[in-house]
Amino acid sequence: MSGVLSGAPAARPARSRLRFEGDMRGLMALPALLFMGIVFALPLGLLLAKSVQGADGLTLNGYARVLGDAYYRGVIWDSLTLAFRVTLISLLVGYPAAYALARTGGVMQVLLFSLVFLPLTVSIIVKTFGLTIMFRREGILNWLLINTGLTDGPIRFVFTEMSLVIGMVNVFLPFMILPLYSVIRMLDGRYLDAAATLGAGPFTTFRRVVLPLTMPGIVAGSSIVFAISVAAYVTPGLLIGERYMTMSMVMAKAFLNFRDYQLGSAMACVMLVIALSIVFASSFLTRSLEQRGGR
Amino acid sequence: MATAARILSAIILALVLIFLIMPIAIVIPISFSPSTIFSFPPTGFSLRWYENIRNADGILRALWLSTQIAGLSTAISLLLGTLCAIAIVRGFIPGGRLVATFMTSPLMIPGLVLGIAMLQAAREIGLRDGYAALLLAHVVVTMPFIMRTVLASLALFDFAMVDAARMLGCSYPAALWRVLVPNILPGFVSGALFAFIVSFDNYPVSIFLVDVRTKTLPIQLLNQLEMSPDPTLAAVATIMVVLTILALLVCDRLVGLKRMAAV
Amino acid sequence: MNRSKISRRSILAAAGTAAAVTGFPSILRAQTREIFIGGPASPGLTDVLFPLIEKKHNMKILFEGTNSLINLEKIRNNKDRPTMTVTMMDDPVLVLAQREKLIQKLPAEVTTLADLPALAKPADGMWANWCQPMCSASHNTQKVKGVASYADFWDKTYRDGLILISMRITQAVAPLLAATQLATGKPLAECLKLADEGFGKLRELRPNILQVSTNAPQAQQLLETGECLAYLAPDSRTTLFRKAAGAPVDQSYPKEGVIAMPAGVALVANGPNRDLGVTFINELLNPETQAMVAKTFYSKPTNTKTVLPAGLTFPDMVVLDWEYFADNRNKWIERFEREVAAR
Amino acid sequence: MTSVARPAPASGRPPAYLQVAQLTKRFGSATVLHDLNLTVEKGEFVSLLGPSGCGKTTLLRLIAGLMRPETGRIVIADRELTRVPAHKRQVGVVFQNYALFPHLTVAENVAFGLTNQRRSRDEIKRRVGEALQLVRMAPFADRSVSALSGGQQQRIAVARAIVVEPAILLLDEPFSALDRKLRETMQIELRHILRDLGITSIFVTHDQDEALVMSDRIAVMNEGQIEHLGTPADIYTSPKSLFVLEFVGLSTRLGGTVVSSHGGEVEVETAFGRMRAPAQFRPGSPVVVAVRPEAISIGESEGDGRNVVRARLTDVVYLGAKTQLHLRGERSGDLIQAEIARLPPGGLPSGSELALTWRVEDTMVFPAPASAAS
Repeated sequence: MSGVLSGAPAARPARSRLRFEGDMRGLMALPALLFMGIVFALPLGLLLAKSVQGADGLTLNGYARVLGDAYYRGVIWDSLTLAFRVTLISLLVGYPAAYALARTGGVMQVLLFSLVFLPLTVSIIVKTFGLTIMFRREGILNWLLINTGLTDGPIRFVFTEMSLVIGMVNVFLPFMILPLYSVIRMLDGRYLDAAATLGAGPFTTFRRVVLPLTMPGIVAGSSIVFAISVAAYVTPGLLIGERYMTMSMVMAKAFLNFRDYQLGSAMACVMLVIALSIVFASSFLTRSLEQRGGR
Repeated sequence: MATAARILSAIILALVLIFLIMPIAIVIPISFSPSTIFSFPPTGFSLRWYENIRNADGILRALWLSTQIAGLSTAISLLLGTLCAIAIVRGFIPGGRLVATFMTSPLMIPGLVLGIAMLQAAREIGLRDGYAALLLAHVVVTMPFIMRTVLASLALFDFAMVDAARMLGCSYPAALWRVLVPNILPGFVSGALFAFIVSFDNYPVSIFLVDVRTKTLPIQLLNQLEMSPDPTLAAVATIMVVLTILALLVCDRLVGLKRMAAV
Repeated sequence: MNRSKISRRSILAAAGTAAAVTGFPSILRAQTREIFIGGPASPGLTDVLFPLIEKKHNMKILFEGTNSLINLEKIRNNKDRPTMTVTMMDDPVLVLAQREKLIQKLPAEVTTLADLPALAKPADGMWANWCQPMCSASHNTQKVKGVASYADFWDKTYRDGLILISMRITQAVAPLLAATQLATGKPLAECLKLADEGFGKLRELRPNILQVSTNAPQAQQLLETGECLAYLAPDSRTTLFRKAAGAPVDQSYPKEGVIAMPAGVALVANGPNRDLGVTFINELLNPETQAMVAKTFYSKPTNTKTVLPAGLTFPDMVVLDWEYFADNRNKWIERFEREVAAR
Repeated sequence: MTSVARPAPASGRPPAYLQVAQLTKRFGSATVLHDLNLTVEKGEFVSLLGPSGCGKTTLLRLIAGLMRPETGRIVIADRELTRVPAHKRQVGVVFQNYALFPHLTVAENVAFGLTNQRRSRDEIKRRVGEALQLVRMAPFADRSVSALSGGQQQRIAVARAIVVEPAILLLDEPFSALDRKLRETMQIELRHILRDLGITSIFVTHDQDEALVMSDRIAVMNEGQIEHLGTPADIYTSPKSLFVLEFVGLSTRLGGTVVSSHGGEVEVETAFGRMRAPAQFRPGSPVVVAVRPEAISIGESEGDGRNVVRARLTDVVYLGAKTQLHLRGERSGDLIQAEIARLPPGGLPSGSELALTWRVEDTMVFPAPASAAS
């Protein structure tokens, strides 16, 4: 799962001379490209083209409305920082979890792996219902806090920014753990031994050996969690509603309530550009790290 | 210190698993609650919400439809995506990295935008069949997940094996089938599981494409919830969890979860 | 090893057979006596009302319960060849549908229209209101002992205790008008045209707002469990239905008044099976059905000849100019999001 | 295209077993093979030797059918293969990293080609057994291939390729993944097996020693062309070009200009003085004079028929069976390498001036490379 979003395989770039094998195998990509071109790119392109359609000819008015409005700039900023926070926490929590998961063996690993996988199969609606039940004033979280004496009275968790972030981490964490897990799994224990015999302390070993080697997994997991968090629509709607507006919610309003395709499409384009640049940046990052790491 | 780190990461893993499972685990007892509200902990035991499912028209049909759409769209993505991924990895086409990004880009589009775009395009070309429209859209939704796992698996695959099989008398397609497919099967399975789940749980794209005869499970569930906001939903969720565990067991039988976990 | 191989094979074989036997859903279906209706997903429709009409008129109702705006989007995209015969939506959305010529005027064959007051036949009978659910607020009976006035909600006892429905949803008119009433002191009935003056007061409600929700079931769940004290505002269709099911919730009747939600029914322009649609609407509006509607949907019937079932009463309700609402809604959504909902 | 002549058999001689004629292969704008011709006789072991990028692997893949040429033809045993897809060519290949199938056992790997030929179960079993016997891997039949060592994997790869009795066997640097010691044993073992079976083989390598040890004939390739096709001895003793000389074995090379030419002998003016060599060049031509280190003797008299240089000894490298001397010319600073069987009694002090001589017959002359000439 390394090089995930960056697409082209990181491990072994195809030898360029193979590119021109004088047969028709390039056609293998054709069905998928045609399909995605017609079913995905074309309809989306037509919709997004409306971002520059004005009453009379082409206009950048839609972008002016999105980027020129402090409120919408705030929404974009909020969406990005939310996705960033979710990604960062998922990484910080997911990395050690994936590490421990990869280091267990046998039946235990299969069991734990299934436990990471299971939540993915439960509808997001059900999960948010479960989360709100946990977060209630009389919920488990408050019960724990009060009984351990950390707080005197119940704290409000539901529909706070904190519960939004925690909830989104809950929903998207498996998308971080699984790519990390597959990369850490391939990590050869001998590297660690070698580092240890060279006198490196555990922290140095981690920073100089483990971290660079698992970087493809970090970038893959982070870029996918970031992409799906920033585009998420149902999840933040259920976790906090309109008190924390995201780009997706603005698009929903523009397309459904206002039928203002210029606004909605402009917002969608802004988001696509941001997401794509992050993906390209991460793919670039992986590549340069791999070249530096000599792998 | 190293041991400390190991213990710490094991503790974090345990906490993470509790955290991931908790919201689901809470919903399960509620499904057996006699109360009409989502009260936790439940105050008794009853199967009334399960009986309610049997009465709730359409949930089973929706479950079957979602299974079909998820299964078929995953299969189509798998076929098209794998062929495309091979062409990318082998450099049969120029601009492989760009093509790969294109194939994974539906991930970055909010489902709602995709849904509206596809609804309009479908009507534009006269496609009115809900089943077909859903299927096409779900192939788009599942494609990124297939692409990412298959590309990663192919990166670790030695294509000389395909050449070797050809030299031993297999045509190119036969060589792919007999050598490439068995060797990246774990990647296929985990990619397919991801894709299946993403399709199965898709709400924002489907909502624009479902019609009265073809309603997928998430749509039907939300519908059900709006028509009777009671723990029937919890009962359905519990059944889904049980079905998932069964599916995981089947996967274990088919390929072995251990191999699956390998990618 | 061997054993597992065998079982793998048998599972595959079983799966293959299952797929072959069940196959795809048959596309051929009886085309007669089927009518496709789009409308809100509301308790009582598919489980009580429709089976009755289906039985009486030997028809099959295919119902798609979804958000009005998504419903409208689909009607719009199917304009060239509509599949839907009847649509059930709130008046402000029907106003939009009418402007885009997506619905057609109810024909004279809908004889029961004669018994409806003019207010229940907007735009010269382009559509009809088949009932008027009450919209004010809904509260948790274990935490709140009745609501005397909308002003109560501004009290600090409701801190973090209110869920407001999103302005994108029609029922959000209730808190907006309540705020306007408190701000201007004018009767609720006059407040719609003054609603811009209500935003300041609505803003003051912010410390009490737990959430601005677009997901009604989730809000309902929080209200029922007491996490939230009051919910502004689901209408009586949901609240009283849930009350009857045993949930600790009740409709609030503040002294300022209760707003009549306009549940409309219309014929889709050029829809198929028009005569079935006419039969359906006629049936929906006739006094006997209306009595049943009143009981099932906890909503005031619109047919004046209806005899209310014993024990069922409805207060006088404020009827709004939904055309005006439709014209101003986008502006209010924008103001609501920026001034009230925003952190 | 139509003008491509059938590789005409020389009158009286039967056509060669493998004929590659006028083969050209381009990758985009880069031409990797230019109009290449090669013939191989039945049962021969021919090496394609050359630096990486010279086109040897491309030639192998063209013969295998894994690539298609722009022009030219490939004929094996009178069968025109140019348009035949890879899987119908009956060509066996041993790949660089063996490309064994990890999802199959050793025996299943070897049986792979036979099952494609729809052989009977008994026949497959018998032939797989024989092939494994041949490569001394019979006890490993049911092992997983990933559990094998590099040398064992290579044996399996060979068994898998030869069990189908291919018309020709292609080997793509099959020893590159093995360590030196194992490589040497495997080279000899493989050579024996192939010779016993009489399989015609083409072997790609960039290792000159490997090529010299194993081959009946060697084709030294450079920039998409075969510069010299000949027996190992031929290649070593009379390389056809400076490139072949440099690529195979050590040599001392001195630049110079032809001053006179008569009777099949030239005289060349170099920084070390005049030298004679058996060759024909126009006087004035810029040339390179070369000599193999083992042809050089030390301190012998400047008799007739010998070329002489004087140089100062800089290094003595003891290599066991022989000793290598590194010397530097007094005036020019050119480096000279010589090899002697044993050091003279008393040794050779570093810095001492020596007279080096070699026979005129051992002197080779090549046209100077274009860059040096200008």
